[in-house]
Order: sequence, then C-alpha cells, then structure tokens
Amino acid sequence: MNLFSIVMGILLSILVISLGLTMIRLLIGPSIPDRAMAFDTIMLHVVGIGSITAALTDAVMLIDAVIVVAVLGFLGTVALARYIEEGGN
Amino acid sequence: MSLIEIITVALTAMGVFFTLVSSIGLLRLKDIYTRGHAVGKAGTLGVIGILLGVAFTFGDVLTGLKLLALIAFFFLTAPVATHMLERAAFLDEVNPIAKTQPNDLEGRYDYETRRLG
Amino acid sequence: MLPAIVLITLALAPLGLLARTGPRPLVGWALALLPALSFALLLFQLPQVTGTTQIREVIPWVPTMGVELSFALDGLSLLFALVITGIGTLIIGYAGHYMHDDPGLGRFLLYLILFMGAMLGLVLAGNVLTMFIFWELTSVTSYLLIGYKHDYPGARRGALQSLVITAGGGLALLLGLLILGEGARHAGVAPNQIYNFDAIIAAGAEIKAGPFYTPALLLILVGAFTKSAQFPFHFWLPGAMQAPTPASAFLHSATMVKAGVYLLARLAPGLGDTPLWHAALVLVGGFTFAFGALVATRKDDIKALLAYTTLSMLGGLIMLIGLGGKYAAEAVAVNILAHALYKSALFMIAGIIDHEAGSRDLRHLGGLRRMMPATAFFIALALLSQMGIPIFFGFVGKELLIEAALESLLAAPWRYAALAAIVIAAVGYIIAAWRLFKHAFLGTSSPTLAQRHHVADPRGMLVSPAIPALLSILVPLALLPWASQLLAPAASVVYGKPISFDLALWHGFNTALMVSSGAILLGILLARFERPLAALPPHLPAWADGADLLDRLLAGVDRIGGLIMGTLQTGQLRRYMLYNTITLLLITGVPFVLYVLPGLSFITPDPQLRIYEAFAAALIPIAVVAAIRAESRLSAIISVGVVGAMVSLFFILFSAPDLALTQLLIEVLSTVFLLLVFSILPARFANLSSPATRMRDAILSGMVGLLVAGLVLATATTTIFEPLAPYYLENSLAKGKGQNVVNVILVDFRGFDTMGEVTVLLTALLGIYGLLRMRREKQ
Amino acid sequence: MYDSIILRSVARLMLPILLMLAVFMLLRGHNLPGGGFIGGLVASCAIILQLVAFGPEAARRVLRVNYLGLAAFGVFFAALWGLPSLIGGQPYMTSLWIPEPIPGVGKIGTPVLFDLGVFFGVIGVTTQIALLLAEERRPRETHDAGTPAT
Repeated sequence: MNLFSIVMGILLSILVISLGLTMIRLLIGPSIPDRAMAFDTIMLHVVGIGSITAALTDAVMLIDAVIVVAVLGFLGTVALARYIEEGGN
Repeated sequence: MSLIEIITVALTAMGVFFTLVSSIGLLRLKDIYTRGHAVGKAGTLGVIGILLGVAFTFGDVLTGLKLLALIAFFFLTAPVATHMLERAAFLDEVNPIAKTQPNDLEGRYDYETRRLG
Repeated sequence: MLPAIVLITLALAPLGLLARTGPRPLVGWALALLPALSFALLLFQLPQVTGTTQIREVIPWVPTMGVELSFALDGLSLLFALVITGIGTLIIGYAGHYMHDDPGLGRFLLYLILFMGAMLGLVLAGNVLTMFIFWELTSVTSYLLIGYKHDYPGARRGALQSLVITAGGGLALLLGLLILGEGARHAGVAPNQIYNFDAIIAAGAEIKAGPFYTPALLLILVGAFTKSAQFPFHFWLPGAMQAPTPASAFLHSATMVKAGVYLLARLAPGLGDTPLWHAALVLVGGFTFAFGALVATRKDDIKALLAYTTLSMLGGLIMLIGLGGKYAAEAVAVNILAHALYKSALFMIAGIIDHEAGSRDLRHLGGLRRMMPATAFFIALALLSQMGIPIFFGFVGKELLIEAALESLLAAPWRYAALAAIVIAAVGYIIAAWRLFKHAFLGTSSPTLAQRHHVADPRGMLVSPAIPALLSILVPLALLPWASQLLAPAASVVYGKPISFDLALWHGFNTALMVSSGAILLGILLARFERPLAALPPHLPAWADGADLLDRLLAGVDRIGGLIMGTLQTGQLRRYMLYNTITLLLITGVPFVLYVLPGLSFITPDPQLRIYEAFAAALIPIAVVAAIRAESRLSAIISVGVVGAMVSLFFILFSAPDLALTQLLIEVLSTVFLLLVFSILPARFANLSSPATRMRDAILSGMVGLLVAGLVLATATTTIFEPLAPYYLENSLAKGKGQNVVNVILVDFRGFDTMGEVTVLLTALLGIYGLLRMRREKQ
Repeated sequence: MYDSIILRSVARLMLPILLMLAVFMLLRGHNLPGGGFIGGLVASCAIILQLVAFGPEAARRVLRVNYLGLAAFGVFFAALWGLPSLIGGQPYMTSLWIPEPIPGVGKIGTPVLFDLGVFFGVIGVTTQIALLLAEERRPRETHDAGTPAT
C-alpha cells in the first residue's frame, strides 16, 4: 500500500463523506428544486468517485463510464428542471 | 512518490476540497438561490480539479484527450444545469428569504406559453 | 402401409364435404369406398398375422426420447381395424340415406371420417404415445358428433358431458402412461423403447414388481373406464344418444367405446394377473355388466335401451379380461365381433324406425311388422343374436363367456360372482330385446303411429343393417372356420401366448349349455310378466344420477371462477402489486427460509473492502427513506433516481463499467419517462391510503427486501453450482473475438437471449403504442 | 413552446457530440465497455435531450425516420444476422467472422451486425415511447385552463 494509493483513498473517503452531506439535503430539501440540486450534485460526486477509482485501480475503461455518467447527470437535471417548472410541484 | 503522483494528488485534493465545500454550502446556506452557487462550484472547480488530477496518471494520450473533452463538457453544461434549476425554482414561486432588490422579472413571465417577456 | 391407411383416412376426411352436392345416397356410398378399400387392404394382411407376430412401421419423431409415430398390426388390432372399417363402410352408406334431407351432411361425414381415421390410428398404434394422441382425437370428434345438432340444448349438454368425462379420463390416462413409461425405464427397458407396447409387455413382470405399477394401473383404468362408460362414469353414454343415429351406431356401439376394452386387452398379458388387476376389472366390469342390463329393461326410448345394453356388454368384456385365461381371451375376441355385428344392426334399424315411424319411444310404436316386414325380419335376427339364442353368433359368444367364468383360474368367489353377473345380464338382454320387439313390431299400432300415412320399408337404408344382421346368423352356420382363423390371433394377443381354436356351434352337453339354457328359460318367463316389472321405480334416486351431478359440478366451477376473478381483477395497480408481493413471499420466501437460510454462511468481510465502500453502502438507505417520505411525485421520482445512481456508483467502485453504464442509462431514462407521465397526472398525491394499509405495505416490502438480500447472499456464497465466469472469461477472446466479456456474452454466446430481449422491447413498445392510441381516440 | 435560449443552444451543440459518442460506444463494444444496447440508450438520450429542449416535433426531425419502423427494422436486422450460420449448417446464430480485420474498424462478424440491429431497435423503442408520452395531450388544471401546452 504505497503512499499514493493511501492518499487517494483518503481523498475518496472525503468525497464519499461529502456525498453523504448531499444525501441529507436530498432528504430534508424543503422544495423540489432543492432535491433536484441534490440529484445534480450527487451525479457530480459519482463522476468524481469514478475518476478517482479509475486512477486508483488504473482501469482506463472506467473513464468511458464516467463520460456517460456526466452526460446523464446533465440530461437528468435539465429534464427535472423543465418538468418542475411546467408540471408544478 | 514520483513527480506525476504529487501533481495528481495536489490537483485531486483541490478538486475534492471544492466539492466538499460545496456540499457543506449546499447544506448550510439558507435559501435555494444561494445554494445554486454551491452547486455551481462543485460542478466546475470540484469535478474539473479531480479530472485534471486523474488525467496525468494514465499516461496514454487518448485517455488524456477524453478527459480534456470531458472537462470542456463540464465547463459547458454545469452552469446551464444550475441555471435551469434556479429558473425552475424561481418560476415555481419558491420565495427567497431576503427580499432585497426589486424583482426584474415581475409580470414578464407568461405562464400561458411559458415564455419570458 | 399401416400409417398410410391412418393418415390417408385423416387427410381425406374433408372429402366428406362433397356430400353437400349431388345425390346424397350415391355420394354416401361413393365415400364409403374409402373404408371399404382399407377393409380389403387389411384383410390381405390376415395371413401374415398369426399368433402374436407383429408388422411394425415407425416414423421417427423425437428419437432421443423414444417418441415416434409407430404403427403395429397384430391379431387384436387387425380384428378391431376390420370392425372399424367394415362397419364404417356400412355406416357412411347408411348416413347418405338417413340424412339425405339434412343440410349439414357434409360436415357430419367430415367428422365421421375424421373419427374413423383417429380410431384406426388408435388400434394400429404401436407405441403408447401415438395411441394416446389418437385416443384424444376420438374424444374430440365424438364431442363434435354428439353436438352435431348444436341448436338443441340436450345435444350440447350431452356433448359437453361426454367431452368432460372422456377428456378427463384421457388426462388420467396420459399420466398413467407416463408413469408406466417410468416403470418400464425403472425395469431396465432401453430409454427409447420405454413407450413401446411390446417392450412394456415383455418387461411386464419387472414392472409389476416395481413401485410405479399401482399408480400407473389405477390411472390407466380410470382412462379406460371413462372411455368405455363403466359404472361410475357410465352416464355420458346415454347422454351421447343425442348424436344422429349413424354416429351412435358407429361410435357409441361398435368402435369408440371399445377403445378402453382394446387398451386393457392389449396391456393384459403384460400388466394382468395381479390381485389389483383382477379385482378392479372383474368388480367394475361385472357390476356394469349386470347393472346396464337391468336398467336397459326399464328404458322406453330404443336408443337409450341399446345404449345401456352396450355399456353392459362392455362391462362384460372388461370382466372377461379381468378373469384371464385361455377361454376368456377367446370369449373377448368372439364377443367383440358378435356384439359389433348385432349392436350396429340394432342401432341402424332404430334409426330406420325413428326415420319412418317418426318416434323412438316404444309407447308410441306398435304393429310395425305389417308396415315394415323386412325391417322386422332383420331386427329379429339381430335381437335373437343379442339374446344368445342357440344357432346365433351371440350364443357362441355367450357359451364362451360362461366357460371363461367357469374355467377361470381365479378363486371361487370371483368365479361365482362373474357367473351371477352373466346370468343377470343374459336375463336382462332377453327381457329388453323382447320388450323392444313386442312394443315396436307386434300388437296394434299406437294412435300417433296410425296417422302417419306412409310407413314402409325404406329401400336403400335397409341395406346397411341387413348385412351385419345376416352375418349374425350366417357366421355361426357357415363361416365358423374362417371366423376362428380371424379370431385366433386376436385371442392369442390377449392371452399372451399363441392359441388356436376352432369355433363350433355344438360343444356337447356341458355345464355352460345348462347355464345358458337356464338363463334363456328364466328370461322368457320374466318377459311374460312384464307388467310387475314396469311397476318398479323407474330411475335411480336423483342424487345418484351422474348427469345432474356433473352439471352441478360444472356450475360450481363457474361460480368459483367468477369469485376469484372478482377479488383479483379489481383494476387497481396497487392491488396487483400486493398480490404479486404476497405470491413472491409465499413461493420463494417460504422455501428460502426453510431450506436455504439455515445453510447460509455469512461471508467474512472481504479484506479488500475499503471503509469508503462500506460508508457509501450506508448512504443508500438515506435515499430510500427520502423516496418513502416524499410527499410530492417529483421528489419521489428524484429520490428513486438517486437510489439508482448510488447502485451504479457501486458498480463503478467495483470497476464494472458496462454494468454501471447500463444501470445509469436505464435509471435516467426511466426518470425522464416518469417525469413525462407524471406531468400529466395531478402533481400532489391525491389521497394517501390509510395508515393501516401503509403499515401493511411497509411490512410486506420490508420482508421482500430481506428476501432479496438473502437470495443475493445465497447466490454469492453457494457452492452447489460451479460459477460460469471462468468458462466465459477464458473463451471470450478465443471464440468471441473480444476482450469485453460482458458484451461478448450479450451478443455472441447468449445472442439468442438478447434476441428475445429485443423482441420483448418491441412488443412493449407496441403495447404502449396501442394503449396510448386508444386513449387518443377516446378523447 | 417551451423556450429557454440557453438550454436550446446547449442542446443544439450537444446533439452531434452525443450521437457520435453513441456510435463510438456501439462500434467498440466488443473489446471495451459499450455495445449495441448502451450505444442505443446513449443515442436515445441525445434525442430525448432534443425532446426536452425543443419539444416532440424537433425530436422527430432528428433522425427523419418513423421510430416505430426503426424499432421493428432493428429487431428484424438483428434476427437476420442469425441466419448465415444456418446456411453453414451450424445452429442458429453461431457467430461467423470475416478472416482479417478491416483497418480502422476492426473485425466484423455476425455478432457485431447483430449488435447493430440491437442498436437500432433500442433507439427506436426508447425514443418512440418518450415521444408517445410527450405528445399526450395534457389536461392542464393549474396555470392555464385546458389549452395544450405543447
């Protein structure tokens, strides 16, 4: 377990903790747009965690997955935003 | 720890730091509009920091290019996503806590055709 | 040649439709050429079929499982085939005359020829499954024939009842035959031979010793007894008299109802000679033998009378097979032929009476001898043969019947019981025959009959019944040597060992003659005092009448069906979900808890497990709680979307990009679809269900969650099946030409599954398309 | 018509990129993560992004083809590529490969073409369902009374 992977591990844990915080916002978010924001942030976290795991396990394939995750995050958020505005809460 | 690893760790640390800050911001800030800033930061600085950091560890050019494309994608879409959310929040009558300035969009949003003035 | 006869008959059935055009009787007789040709063909086979030798022709169907269309001809099947084709020829000719004014004659002949093909297939089948296929086909065609006059409620009821009984029996038979096949396999028969008759009979001793014998035999007996209308299931045969007379004459006297007898006769050498076999056959057969005869004496409708004597004779045949022994085998062969001859003649003449005199009820007939002398002569021949009067063929049959009872190897009580049944039946036949002849032909004609102006011997129609009636007298007088040459192979098949015998009218004074003459005298005496007999209560008590019982049963089934339908199909999605979950819990949950849970070894935490992986796992419940507590649809959708994202996060953590991608794509797309749908529905949850229901649902979903978790854990830790992964991993590059195992599996190794999935997708789309298109039209 | 200039401009820019990404995913499916199924879904995401940004008509114009027909064609095309192995006497859908790989594209074989069929099928199905749902007339009851929004 060389120093690099330990540090990266720590960074990964911090990211997961911040993911936890976002989840709390998802839980309590008073209004729906709050939850939508939490959803968007969570997708960003998934991208972050994916990239760091790719670095740690040196799996180039994960990067492709991360690309699509980013796209989906955006699509999901935009669709949510649109239908929040249109459908009423 | 070789030079590349140090750079990677530094950049990734920066990215993670910003993501953490934005998550805390998302939690602590009072109303939705200020939280928009937090989400925006995570979208841009946070993720791009991590991606830049990770780009160096893979050595081959193709992955590097892919990651740069991804960074460009984030630069483009993250602000748009936040903007859309804020717009949805505003038009859905989520009232800001501090009503400081006058509301420029007063009466210019036609609910009929969903168009702005 | 054998399959040719069967399959060509089946194929040419539509020719029957020709009967719509042209002169009906002529077309009738032309069509009759088909069975006549088969009759001739089969007759030529007689020399090759001596003793128990067999001609076998096989069309392989599923060779590995020993399932093939195999046809075999031996003595017994030749006898039956000749009866079927011989009487078939007469019946089709007769039908041409009998129904010349009926528009549906074409359809009727189509069913009739179809039935004949099926019956031929049944008796010529060499293996059990081929026989079963034709067995069921005869039930279906019999249903069509009974229900021919479908606008009469009585006909519909009779047809339905016959189908329910015979098809139900057919199911039991199928099960029995399959168990028999297993028994044969257990007894060491080669796997692809286990369904062949000769292999089963050869391995008879081992099968009888094996565990499968009793269940198989009981089920086969149920199949045979329902088909041959034995006591508990007898009531469908009188009900089947709703069919037009040609059908009754052909199916419900000479051929179809004898299928059960044929099956038992064929299996006798292999599966016979066990206490169960003797008890069942002698008891049920004997009782039906006596019971049928007694009830026949009470009937006023000629066809009902004939129906009861038929099922009684079938009982007698089955009793004979039960008795076993050389004489019984002879008696079976002789009586099959004798009964076929005189009973078909009687049925056809009954048709003539109905056609000419306008009614089949003895009370409305009388004095027909003056108006229809020829018919009276032929019916007298047939009735005398049925009564077993000495010089007639029926007498030869009855002699052998009594000898079989006397010489059978069974214990004394069985023999005396059989003898008693024979005497009762003989007396019953005599009384019934006498009543039929006296009321129909002797005495003065009843008032209703008098008005009918033109009552005379029908020209062409009389030909068909005349032949078998004449044979009933000619065979015993002149053709005995030829007949015994025909019947000897049949009897030897039933007996198992080749036997040869020459029938003779006169066996000298022996006890058999004593018994039969005694029975005749008793019969004549009782026939004299017919009036006191008439005073007896006419029918069985109401509750015992099978037909009503069955009607009530069917009505009950409908009611229960409606009940279940009502509670299940309420139209609410929630209720369907509830039923699904409950079924899942019962069907997978209970066995899981009983068998799998105890053996489940909770895997020790895998050393490479990182703290952040564990912590990430802890986050998922938060999202789930968010989904549960959401009070608006959109928040619920978002939370569910997040749960999906977290799961795909795990796939990423364990570096499975393909899975992560697919999961996330599906997740986001379903979120978008939900958004599209929900933007139409009212935003707020209109009415949340009562706390009690929500608690119930919570508990149920909790249990399902635990179950699924347990299942996943079980699959992860199971050692029963070796994992598939190694095979795919190492062959992915070699055969699949690709490193990405997941996609290689998807597209190459399991391409067919993906094909299925894509088709499912397309069908789902068509479903949605249809539903939404319907909604749009409605608006 | 739902309009947000910002969303529209981004969507217009993203369409070509996403479609390219989808095809990219499809073609290299055999060796790296991707394949017909994932490619198809990514392409449908691109078209649904148009649907969200511009509404159903624009989404229909993306591929200028009737999506229901595309779905049916996809399934037919996939099934088609099971047949060549029958000619060779092997069971249905055994894979056949062109001996040497074509430069630039890589090895072509019946599974890859089968994957292409799946690709079209998935696009057709997903997009058509989204469009059907989007084109449903909405009974508006909150803001404006009854007029269809799109």
